[in-house]
Amino acid sequence: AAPSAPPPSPSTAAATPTAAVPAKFASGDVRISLVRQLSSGDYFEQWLAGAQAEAKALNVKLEISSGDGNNDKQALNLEQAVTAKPDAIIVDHGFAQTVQPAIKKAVAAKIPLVAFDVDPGTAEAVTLTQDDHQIAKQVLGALKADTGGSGGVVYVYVAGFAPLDRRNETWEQFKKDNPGIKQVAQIGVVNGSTASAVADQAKAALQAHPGVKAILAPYDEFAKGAALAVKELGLADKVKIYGADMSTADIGVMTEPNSPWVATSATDPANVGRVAVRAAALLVAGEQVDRALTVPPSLINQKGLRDAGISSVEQLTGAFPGLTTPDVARVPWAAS
Amino acid sequence: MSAAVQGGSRAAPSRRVASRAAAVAYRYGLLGVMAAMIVLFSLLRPAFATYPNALVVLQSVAVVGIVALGVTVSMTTGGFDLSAGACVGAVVMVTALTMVRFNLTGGTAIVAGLLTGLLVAGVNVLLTVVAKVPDLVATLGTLFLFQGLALIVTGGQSVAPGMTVDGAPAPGRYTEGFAWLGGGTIVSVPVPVVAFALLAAAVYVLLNHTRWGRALYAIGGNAEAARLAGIRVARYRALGYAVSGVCAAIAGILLSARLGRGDVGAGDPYLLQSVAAALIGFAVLGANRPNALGTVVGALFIGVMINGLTMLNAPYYAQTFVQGALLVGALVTSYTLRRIR
Amino acid sequence: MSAAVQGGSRAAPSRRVASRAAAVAYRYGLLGVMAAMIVLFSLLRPAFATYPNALVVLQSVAVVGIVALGVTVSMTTGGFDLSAGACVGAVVMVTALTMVRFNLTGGTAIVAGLLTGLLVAGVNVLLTVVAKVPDLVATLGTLFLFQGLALIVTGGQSVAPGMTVDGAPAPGRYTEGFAWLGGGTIVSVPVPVVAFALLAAAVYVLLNHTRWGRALYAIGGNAEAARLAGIRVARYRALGYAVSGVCAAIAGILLSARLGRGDVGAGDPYLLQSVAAALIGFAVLGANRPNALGTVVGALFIGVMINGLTMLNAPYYAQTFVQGALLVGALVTSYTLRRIR
Amino acid sequence: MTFAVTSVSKVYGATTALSSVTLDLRPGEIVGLIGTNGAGKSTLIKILSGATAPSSGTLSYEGRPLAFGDPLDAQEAGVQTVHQNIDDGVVFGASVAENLMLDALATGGPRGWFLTRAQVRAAASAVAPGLGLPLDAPVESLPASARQQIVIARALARRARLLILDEPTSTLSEVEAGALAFRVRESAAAGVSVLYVSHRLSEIEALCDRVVVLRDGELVAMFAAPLDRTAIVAAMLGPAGAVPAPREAVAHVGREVLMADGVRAMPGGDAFGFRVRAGEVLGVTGLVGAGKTELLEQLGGARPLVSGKLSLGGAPYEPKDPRDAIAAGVAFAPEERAAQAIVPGWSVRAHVTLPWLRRHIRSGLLARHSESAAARHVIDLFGVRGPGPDAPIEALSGGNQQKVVVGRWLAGSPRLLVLDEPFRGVDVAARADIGRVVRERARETAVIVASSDPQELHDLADRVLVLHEGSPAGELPIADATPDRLAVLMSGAATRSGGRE
Ligand SMILES: Nc1ncnc2c1ncn2[C@@H]1O[C@H](COP(=O)(O)OP(=O)(O)OP(=O)(O)O)[C@@H](O)[C@H]1O
Ligand SMILES: Nc1ncnc2c1ncn2[C@@H]1O[C@H](COP(=O)(O)OP(=O)(O)OP(=O)(O)O)[C@@H](O)[C@H]1O
Ligand SMILES: [Mg+2]
Ligand SMILES: [Mg+2]
Repeated sequence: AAPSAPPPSPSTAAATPTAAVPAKFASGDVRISLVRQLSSGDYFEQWLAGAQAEAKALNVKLEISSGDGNNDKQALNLEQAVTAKPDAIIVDHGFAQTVQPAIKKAVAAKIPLVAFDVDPGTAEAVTLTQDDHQIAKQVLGALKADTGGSGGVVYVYVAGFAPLDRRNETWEQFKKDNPGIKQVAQIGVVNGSTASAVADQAKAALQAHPGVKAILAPYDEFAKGAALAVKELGLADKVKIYGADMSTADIGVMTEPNSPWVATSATDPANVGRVAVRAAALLVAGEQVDRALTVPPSLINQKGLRDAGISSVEQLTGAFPGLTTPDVARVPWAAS
Repeated sequence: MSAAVQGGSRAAPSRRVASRAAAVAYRYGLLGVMAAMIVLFSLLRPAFATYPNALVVLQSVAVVGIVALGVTVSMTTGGFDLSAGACVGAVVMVTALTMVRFNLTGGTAIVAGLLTGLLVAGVNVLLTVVAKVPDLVATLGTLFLFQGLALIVTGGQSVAPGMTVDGAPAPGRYTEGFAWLGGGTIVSVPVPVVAFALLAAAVYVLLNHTRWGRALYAIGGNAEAARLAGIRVARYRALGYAVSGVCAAIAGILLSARLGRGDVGAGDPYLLQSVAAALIGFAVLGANRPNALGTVVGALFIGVMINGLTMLNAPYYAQTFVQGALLVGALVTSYTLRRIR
Repeated sequence: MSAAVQGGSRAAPSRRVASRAAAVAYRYGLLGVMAAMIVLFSLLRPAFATYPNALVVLQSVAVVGIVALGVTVSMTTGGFDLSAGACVGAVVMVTALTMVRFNLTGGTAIVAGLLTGLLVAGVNVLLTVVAKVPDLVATLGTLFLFQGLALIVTGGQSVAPGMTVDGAPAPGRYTEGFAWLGGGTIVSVPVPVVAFALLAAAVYVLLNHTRWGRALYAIGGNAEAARLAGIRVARYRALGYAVSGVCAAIAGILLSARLGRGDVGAGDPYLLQSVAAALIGFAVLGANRPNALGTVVGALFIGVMINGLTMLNAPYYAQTFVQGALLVGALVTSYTLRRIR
Repeated sequence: MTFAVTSVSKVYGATTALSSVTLDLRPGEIVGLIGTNGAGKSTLIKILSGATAPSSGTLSYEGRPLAFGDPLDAQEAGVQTVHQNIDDGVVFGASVAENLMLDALATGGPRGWFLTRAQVRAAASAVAPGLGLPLDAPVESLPASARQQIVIARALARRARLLILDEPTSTLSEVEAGALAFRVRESAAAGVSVLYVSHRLSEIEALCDRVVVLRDGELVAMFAAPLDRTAIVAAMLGPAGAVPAPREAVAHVGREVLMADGVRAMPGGDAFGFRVRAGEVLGVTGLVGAGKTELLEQLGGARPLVSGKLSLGGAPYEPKDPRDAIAAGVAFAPEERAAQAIVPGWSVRAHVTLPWLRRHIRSGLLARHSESAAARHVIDLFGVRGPGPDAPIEALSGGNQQKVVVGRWLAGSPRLLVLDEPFRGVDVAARADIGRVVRERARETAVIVASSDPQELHDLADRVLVLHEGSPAGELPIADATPDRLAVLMSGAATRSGGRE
């Protein structure tokens, strides 16, 4: 994966502004609080990079806090954000029951709110989701096609993370619908070093179940760990990996010679981050925003990446225009 | 030292002043750094020094603080409760299961949570006091055991109202009374803060003004001397772990109420944080041993800093570093001055 | 007590046999449990007892084991290096930055990584030996400091080849030689396993057969007695932290090579795991103190269990519990039998 | 009203520490318990006080059996004990007041569970009236003798039926020992049974109504007052034991080894100088707190020099730490065994070789056979009795531990040997052994010995330097050091009239 390709030009259909910049945005006084559940991992980092880029473009100050996986901390961060009275709040992931009391306070304080991938429990807030069921469905479609609908699969999953739980629902349904596909083992760890811990477990599972055809790892840290395991055991021709999510590093792993990771389904996290900030900005400006925004995923496979010589997310969004969604929460006064 | 000798008696008065100053700085060093932080934040962000924000800070340290108070008591006897975080996690799961899965009342959930805390304490006591396994090793075993147990009772799933159990939605939900423990207020003060204050006072009195507290410290200082003096060492060590277990259980109940669900791994962050608060507390008021006041200050120290830095819009990834730097600074001042004194 | 008195001298021979058996069980208790585990897993899953799988197990414990060896050395002097995990994390980031961001060679990255380890050790020594801050508190400060530093140098981002730096893709990538450290083999044995074996042997010899090891243990046993016997306590305590820092750095380099990227928080899990391995090691061969062999066994104990349980398809959420239960069982046997002896 | 010990035995692994001891302790009687190091005295006391359980045998009070094995049970039966290892009696990190209160914490005072600091202080000063100890100071800041006083005060303050004192005077000076003897007689007069262990035969003679002699764990003899010292020593040592030989005269005094000029024992004291030659033994004495330990620690590099200059064999001697001192050929055996010399859990062998590890290196690694040989050498030289070089040092009796930690310094053939209270808890025979070896060694080595016991100095020293409150109070050749003259110098009465030449 030679990263020497020239930086790709933004591939979005450049739209011209259709409205004047609101005064508040022009003066740079807009503050938006971003309250995150997690911040580490490629997905969350790229999401943030997108959100920050959009905030810069819109001349908005983004105040970021992260619960670092501690959900109570996220709720407290949200309460603190409410006391600091920003112009809008974005809640990025989190558990509904945990953040809803604080979201109520925000609504009571008349602070506009965008909830990404979490149920805000109120009609006042705008919800933004990436379609996790669709992500799982797409990648499982690829798995079914490659395996011919039968064979042993090692599944990587840890409960308690909302997107993973949703993807898991699709997998459970898929198993019922496709009795030929057998889950021979389930593994999973989430910690600061998820990839290497998953690799160790995947190796044990692959040793115990030599006939396995595929690993379903619907989270890129899982997929990277699984890829490491397959590579270290030298099973790349026999075992294929079906993942989810996408980052520049993930593209590197997928396009490596002999990489077992053949397909992934993803949204562009940076794009989702941009959409979240745009929606919040629209709320601040008092513009009309759909109450429920969705960013659809795309299926990306190894062959496509290799054929197009893609080595970064920027190039990827050029090749898959569907990954960029400029029409979702378009800001009329900016060129996005 | 040699300077002191040459100085002879003439230098004595000025040396005494210096050493008194050092003693003061030592006793109040960490408190001073905290006060400076508060003043600085207030000047930079007027919103910092407001009553609502003070409550946010207090609320952010309440749960950690309660766990840390328990850890402090277990430390007085020379023990060390690594299992406190796992206990918090187990209690969160147990309370959630009680209400959501078994559809029982909030009161029952509280009782179940406290019993879980005592169970953890019981295992610790069995290991350390009865089987004489060293404290760190024993409580590490308990940590894995209860971290594992919290996962097993729910099959590794989080427990949320409306979750599917054997194909049907779970019958129960968090009761309002229980949820009040996490989100309610008493005269505008959040319930967890009130609980923290009460427990802090109780632990302070226990450790500093009762026979039991002195016996606990005596065991920590020299268990053999305490035994030969007729102090029932085993019982007091058990008491230490029981207090730690109960505190962790209370923290778990409050956390569960705040989360509104039984979150797998909810207790994990509390081990390091509570130990940190208790250890920072060593340096408060020159105690150099586990103490209730110090632990409260230790917890507040971290809470104030994180809150203030967030308000100043310091990037979240810089906060850990600043926390480390301030902590190291405060420690170096405290302990270096201690020697000068 | 009264039973023993009544038993009198008649019971002596049989009691002696029993106590010898207990002594054997105590010495070999944990090893026995591990052997039993291996036999059981091999019977249930023939794939378990194969050479490739043995390598898988060894590779899964190599990084943790190396960190744990360092922690063990720091423990011998009565210290306790809580910062080892943070050091691993910082080294992962530094090596990744060196190659990816600054486009330097793998050799430079290794040197930078080792220097980072020594820097962590230096801060620990400054705090504990020079400023006389208690070990736990001091290394906790270092933990925050370097956890924070690892975040700050990259602005909270992971470092991966091809990442965007100031709008352009980062120039460098992991060199092949460096990647070989994580994925390569020497006569079919993975490099990290070879490194673990060499370091384990080195630490074993250091602690058990050199005067430095003897001095380290003497300081841990009674620092004042060691000082009066002519041991330069400060230097040896510094040595302990230096070994710990270097081990953590080596572990960080191997982890970085294996991951092929600098992951934020990559080191975090290694604190608890390495401390666990070192503490379990106390119970091995009746040492009841930090020791190299015990630490290796402690690391393998966990590795074998996780590998075997995964092979048996035990759900991931049951593994922590089984780990806890086995650990508690082994500890209770070991320490209870120790007293009977 | 008697405590009866009936055929009590105690077995530790292969060692029989006590075998079938039977003994009555009657009210108002002071019984001396003596025996050589490792005879089983402390073991018997640990059993009586509930610190350990006997392997067989019974204890009874007024004919009722007692089931000891728990210190609190023993206390409730009226047994108060001062154990040999005083650090088993105090809690470091706690204040003096809290230490004085320790038993009250166990049983609950009359004041219930709530205790303010003022209450603790009040209760503490009731325990230790007139001791003049700083109640709020941390106990570890006090010297060993003051800690011993605390432990004794606690035992005396509680209503006892049986008072047990295991070598209570080993850290005390004569004055304090005299005060203790007074209070012990007072207790006995009030009807308390007293069991008293000491290696100082003069104390035993002066205090005890009856003496019980233990040898190899067996009760071998019992003497009633008036006591005959020779008979007691003969019983202690047994048929094979040799009566200690009288001290030899100095054979030959060599070159000056240590020259000290302008040194001070303590920062506040007067400066002074002294010389020690090879082949002579300089004794240092003084009351508790006179500064003996401070002076010796400076010589041993354990404490920075307060002032002045030292030179060793003509070259300047400026040790920054004990390592420097050892490298310069100075061996320093510190005063407090438990706190300053013993590494818990370590074998006798490792204790012997700790200061000399470099000598046991063969091809880069420590050689066990060489270490074992060194350990066996010390064991043979001083007649250390116990389970052997590989046993943990805790398995040795207190006196035998002392022989190991003092003896290891003699193994190094130093130029200057600095011994602080080397005879603490050592029996008469062993004292003679150590004295003999030290005097033999003194042919090439200069020796400085601090002791508060004039008898010990007489057995060993050639000259005596007397300190008083950190200042020199006089120096006498041993022949002139009569108890009366020493007492005058130690009390400081002679300082003003210039007793020093
Ligand atoms: N914990 C133990 N393990 C093994 N042997 C022991 C233990 N404690 C004491 N002993 C042995 O028991 C014997 C008696 O010891 P004890 O301490 O009673 O002697 P003592 O008469 O008090 O001697 P001293 O005058 O030196 O204090 C000694 O041989 C000693 O080695
Ligand atoms: N009873 C006491 N209470 C408080 N401080 C004391 C007491 N006795 C001695 N000290 C202090 O201890 C220091 C001298 O102790 P040092 O150990 O040098 O005396 P020493 O002559 O060696 O006496 P010892 O016979 O106890 O060994 C002095 O600073 C003195 O103030
Ligand atoms: Mg004794
Ligand atoms: Mg002294």
